Amino acid sequence: MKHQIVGDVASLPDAAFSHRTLIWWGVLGFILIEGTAFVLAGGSYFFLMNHTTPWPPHRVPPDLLIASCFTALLLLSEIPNVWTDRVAHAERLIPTRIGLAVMTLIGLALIVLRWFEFQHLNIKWDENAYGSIVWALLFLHTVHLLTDWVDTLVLTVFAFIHDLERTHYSDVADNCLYWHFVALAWLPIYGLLYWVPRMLK
Amino acid sequence: MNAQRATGLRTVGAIALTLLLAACSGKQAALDPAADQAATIGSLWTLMLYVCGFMYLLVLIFLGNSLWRARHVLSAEPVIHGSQSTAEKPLRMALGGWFGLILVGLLVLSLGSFLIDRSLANARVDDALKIKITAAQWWWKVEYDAETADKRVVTANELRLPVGRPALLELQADDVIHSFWIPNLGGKQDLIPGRINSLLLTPRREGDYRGQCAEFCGLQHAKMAIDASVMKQSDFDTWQQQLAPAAAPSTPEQVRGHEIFMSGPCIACHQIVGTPAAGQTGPDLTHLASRRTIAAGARPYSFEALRDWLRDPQTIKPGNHMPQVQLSDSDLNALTSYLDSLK
Amino acid sequence: MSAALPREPGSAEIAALDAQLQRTWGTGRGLWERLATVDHKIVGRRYVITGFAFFVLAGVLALLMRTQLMKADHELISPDRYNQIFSMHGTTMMFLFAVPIMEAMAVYLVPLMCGTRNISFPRLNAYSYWVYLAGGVMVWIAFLLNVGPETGWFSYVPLAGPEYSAGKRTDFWAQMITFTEVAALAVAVELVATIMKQRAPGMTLARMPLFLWAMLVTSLMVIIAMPAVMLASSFLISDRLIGTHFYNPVEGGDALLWQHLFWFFGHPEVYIIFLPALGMVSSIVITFSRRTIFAYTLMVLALLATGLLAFGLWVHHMFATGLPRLGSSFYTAASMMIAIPSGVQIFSWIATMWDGKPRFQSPLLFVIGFIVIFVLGGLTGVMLAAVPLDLQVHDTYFVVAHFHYVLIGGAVFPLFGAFYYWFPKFTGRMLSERLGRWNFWLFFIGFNVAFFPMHILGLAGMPRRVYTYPSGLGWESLNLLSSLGAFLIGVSVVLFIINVMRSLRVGEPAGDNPWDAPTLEWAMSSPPPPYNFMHVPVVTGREALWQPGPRQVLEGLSPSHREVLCTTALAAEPDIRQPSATPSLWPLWAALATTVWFIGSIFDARAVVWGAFPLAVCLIGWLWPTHPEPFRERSPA
Amino acid sequence: MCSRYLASLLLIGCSVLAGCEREQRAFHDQAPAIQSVSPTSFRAGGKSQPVAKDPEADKYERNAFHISEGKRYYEWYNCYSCHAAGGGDIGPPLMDDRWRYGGEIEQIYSSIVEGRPNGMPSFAGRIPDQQVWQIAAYVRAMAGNAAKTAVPARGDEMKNTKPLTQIPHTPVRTERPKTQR
Repeated sequence: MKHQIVGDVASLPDAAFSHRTLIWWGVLGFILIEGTAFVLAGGSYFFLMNHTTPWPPHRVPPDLLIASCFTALLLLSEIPNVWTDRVAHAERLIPTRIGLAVMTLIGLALIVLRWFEFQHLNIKWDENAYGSIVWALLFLHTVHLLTDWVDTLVLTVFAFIHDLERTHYSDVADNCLYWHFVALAWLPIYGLLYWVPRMLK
Repeated sequence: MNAQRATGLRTVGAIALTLLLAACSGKQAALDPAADQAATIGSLWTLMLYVCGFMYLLVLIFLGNSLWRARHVLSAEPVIHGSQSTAEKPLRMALGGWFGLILVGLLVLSLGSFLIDRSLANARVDDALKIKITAAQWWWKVEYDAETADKRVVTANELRLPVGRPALLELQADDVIHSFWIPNLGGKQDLIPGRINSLLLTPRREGDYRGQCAEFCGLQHAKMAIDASVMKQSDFDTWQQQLAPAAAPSTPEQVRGHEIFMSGPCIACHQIVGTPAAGQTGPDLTHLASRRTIAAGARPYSFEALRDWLRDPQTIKPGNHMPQVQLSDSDLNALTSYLDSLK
Repeated sequence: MSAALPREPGSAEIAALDAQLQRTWGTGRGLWERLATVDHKIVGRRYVITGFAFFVLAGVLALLMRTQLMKADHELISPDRYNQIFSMHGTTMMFLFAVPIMEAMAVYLVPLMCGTRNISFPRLNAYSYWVYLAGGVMVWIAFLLNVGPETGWFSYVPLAGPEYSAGKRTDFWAQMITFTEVAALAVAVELVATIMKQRAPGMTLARMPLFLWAMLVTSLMVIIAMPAVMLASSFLISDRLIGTHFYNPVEGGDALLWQHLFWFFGHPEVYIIFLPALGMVSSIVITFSRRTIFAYTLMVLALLATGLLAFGLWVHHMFATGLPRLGSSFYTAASMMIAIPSGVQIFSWIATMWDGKPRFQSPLLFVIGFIVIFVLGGLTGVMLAAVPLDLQVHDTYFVVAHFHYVLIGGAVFPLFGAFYYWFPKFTGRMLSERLGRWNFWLFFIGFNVAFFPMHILGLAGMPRRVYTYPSGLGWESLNLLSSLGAFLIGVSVVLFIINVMRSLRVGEPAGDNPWDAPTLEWAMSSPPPPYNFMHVPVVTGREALWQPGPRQVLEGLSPSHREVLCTTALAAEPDIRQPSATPSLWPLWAALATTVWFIGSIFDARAVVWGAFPLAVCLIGWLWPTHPEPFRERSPA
Repeated sequence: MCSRYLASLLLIGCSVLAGCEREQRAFHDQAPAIQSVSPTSFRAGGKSQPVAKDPEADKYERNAFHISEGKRYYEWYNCYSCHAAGGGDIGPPLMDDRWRYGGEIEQIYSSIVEGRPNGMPSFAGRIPDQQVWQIAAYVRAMAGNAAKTAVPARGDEMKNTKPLTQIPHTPVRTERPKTQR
């Protein structure tokens, strides 16, 4: 069979942002997977809740203060996150470095807060099914917090020791996308763990 | 030659018929209904069989036809657009028809299923006989509820029902999930720890039937059967009344067996009403000898089978919770004859 | 690159380009290079062979079970061992054979069909294989050492809970789930990205081969369904290991939560196995009928509808649990509705053959066998969807017959057809047609002899998962017949293995496109060169290779660095060039770290924390951003 | 690489091999016949004479199936009524590491079979031998002394104690007689 060369792709760019790149689709895939896991874990929470009155069985919902601080900080972190995303798209080295560093620090603060949040759930995982599902939801979210924080940390280190190319800026933008997911996924879990028991009272 | 072939054919036919009949008769067969519930489901089965059989036939005819057509077609240039083919249009119309047929078929079937389900759910339960069935690894505890205490009967691995009277079974499990199923009487229902399910059976034909656990429940899931008997109301009443205390041992051999039972580990788990034996974790033995089988259907009841069982339960039903108790042969015989007297 | 376009490349130019691309994309023969390879064809081949090995192992277990059930009160296998055997049979077939081998075929074929040089995330792909291998080997070693799963492939709690499943048996099962699901999810993400972004220019959505559509829908289903079983098995293992109470009824847990989560995955799972097979069937039917598929658009819609409906009917596995009956009727309707897209597809295949010019070679034989068997299985499926009837036949041999008709008929027959069809492409040699016919007829007859009687057995009251049965219930002769059929299947599979072994050595050379098939994987030599396509193919119609005129291609991808072309998601217009990952040992190390992590956590819950550190190190090593300099320098072609 | 791969496989293999015995389901009575340890050889106050370990008895406390069966029989034979779920009630607690009559499995076996002063009845002839061994193995497990890998994390009954794996592991063997004469 004869081949006929009808065009040349060499002039196409070799890096781009968002949905034009493969990585973005990969990140999207994993967001979808983890989002499904969150939805199902939330469903399990309601399923177990239907079997037990009162809810929580020992009538003491988790403490609000630290979790609310955590939520507020997480929401505020969206400001530097959006900004980092923007400067990464503009491929500006110094602001990107600053943005990454700020995000790393905020992530660290959130992890510390999360540590205390676990201490203020007022229940242990092995006390009853309520305790189990509460710990499971918080644990699940913590895993995402940690993985994204490690990713941010690696990118930050890399950004400070190398010049960045467009493909790296694209990585930074994808990391910002994932952070959106971590933040967004938290809100329903926050509602579920902290407000649903209070509303049932 | 011809005669031979005819005989061969007849044999094959006979075998096929036996095989098919296996499903349609027997004491554990879904298509040999002895109760309203099984009969209703049986009629749904018939409807399904006809509708689905017809659809299957259509597919086979179409497939066969397409293969038959292909006999004399020679390889040629491939068809890359459907519009190149003159058959495209009639095929589209046929597809439309097929689509419609499937829709109608499914509508008929789901409607049939829905109506039958409703009729099963709405059956009359007011004067029903109430029976509580508790499943455990690997036997069934059966308790008849009644207004008066003397009519409250506890038994194991057997279910006796008066013909014509609905029986409402309350189903529970203590350990893992089991499923109660007597095919001749009706569909199955799971017994789930932490939940109570119910099942209504309205037996219409006297006879002996057999049921079996239908949800995998561990080592001896295979040997967890229950014997069901549908009997005349009068027979049922007699049975229910004669149940209260166990027969007292009459021969010296039986008396010795009674002593062995009461002084050994047996009483920790088993109950014999009217004696000090009041264990609750194993099956009630008050009328053990009147049952058709032992060890939840593991063996048909007989003196010898019972003795084998007592000698070594772990060979007959490995993993079950009846321990092996070391007894001399004469003690074993005495114990067996005592238990054999519990009619 | 001064020559005016369009032009035809000269043979000297082709030879030079081939040499250079071989250097860039080739995998050396050394051990380390083999372990580090990220070539989707090599990984895919390993995946297929491993999956097939698990198929054979699980088949041996099936023969053991059939030997035990050959006669009443047979005491060949103890109940404890039998329970492990049937649990391993189901677990291996579902988690280690069916899903992985379908994804494996896709790992090999999808990039070729898309017209690209490698899968979207080659290292993730390699990692996925190693993790899958580790999970499968782990559970089989456990089984051989008497620590095999004992509570069925469905592991219902409380039977699988800490109280009733002593020891580590169920823990191994639960971690095997985690292994295989990690692998399956990784492949699903790769496939979605490959199909969305790496299709050849011109391969718009409307020109995608049905196999690609099937894999796209399947991958999306994997992404939605598999998290459910991972969540369920994580709950289970934490109940068993750290004392949580998700499934403990006395502390507010619920045994039915397991069933809901499991079947939310378990039912789509069947379609995850089945949809790729539909794609294979479509490919074979088109090629061997020499006709484009009848009603392409409807076929695509049917795939999408099946994928959607599959998530709406998990409850029909739970009719006997005593759920509200009116709700159940909804699931009856939903379950029956899935017959509509299946019916449309069956019609379209037969119509394509009816109007085409079919050649009856082994692949098509298996497809015809598929139609005959699968339709019967589908119809018994409609019966099972009806609540009242289901209450009679649920958990009996009727169901065993039903799902073997659906899964062997619906997935294994197409898979064998696919082996015969694509074997020439994988190896460059044809399989023997004569042995192929023997293989088919023995399988077809053996299958029906083995499984048709089970319908009757189920109606005659024989429940599933029993290690023995008493005589006198009329089950003996049918069981004997069924066992004989099972051995016939065994013989047929042995014939297939002989056929493969023979062909690998003395098979007839296949050439590029022995079947004159229309899809892009047949455009290069067989077996394909490491770089797949010398130039980027341009697709001008649905049946790419059947289009008249010379094949159009694009040049300009780097010959000296691994580079693939990304096109736009819908219209498939050339968009950007993307680097493709180079070989690396990090995926292997990461998989080993994952293995230590998962197995460690079976024995000590603290491993969940410390086990994550080695994995994190491996992942950082793997994903450390590469310096982009190399692929910016363009070497003149 | 090859050797490292082999080594890790070997390691996994060995650890699972050890699990083999732990997973055996022995249904038939293989109860070890031990020399009965007479109650007079004990003095109240937790000090026990060292017991010759019986390898057959040892198998019971390593075996997951026996421990899980023991848990079942612990309930069925109503050990609960005095010892509760191990925390102790009328009878002494079984989850701590203080033993009046010795904490080795052979000693627990003897205590069940022979009975002990102040209320512990003799179960000789009341509980079949193998089940006594299984119960003894479970009692060992409650105190965190059986192989941890063989013990379930929790039971499905009402919980009034911490799950077994949460209890710090203090082997009884550290308790040795202070003086030897």
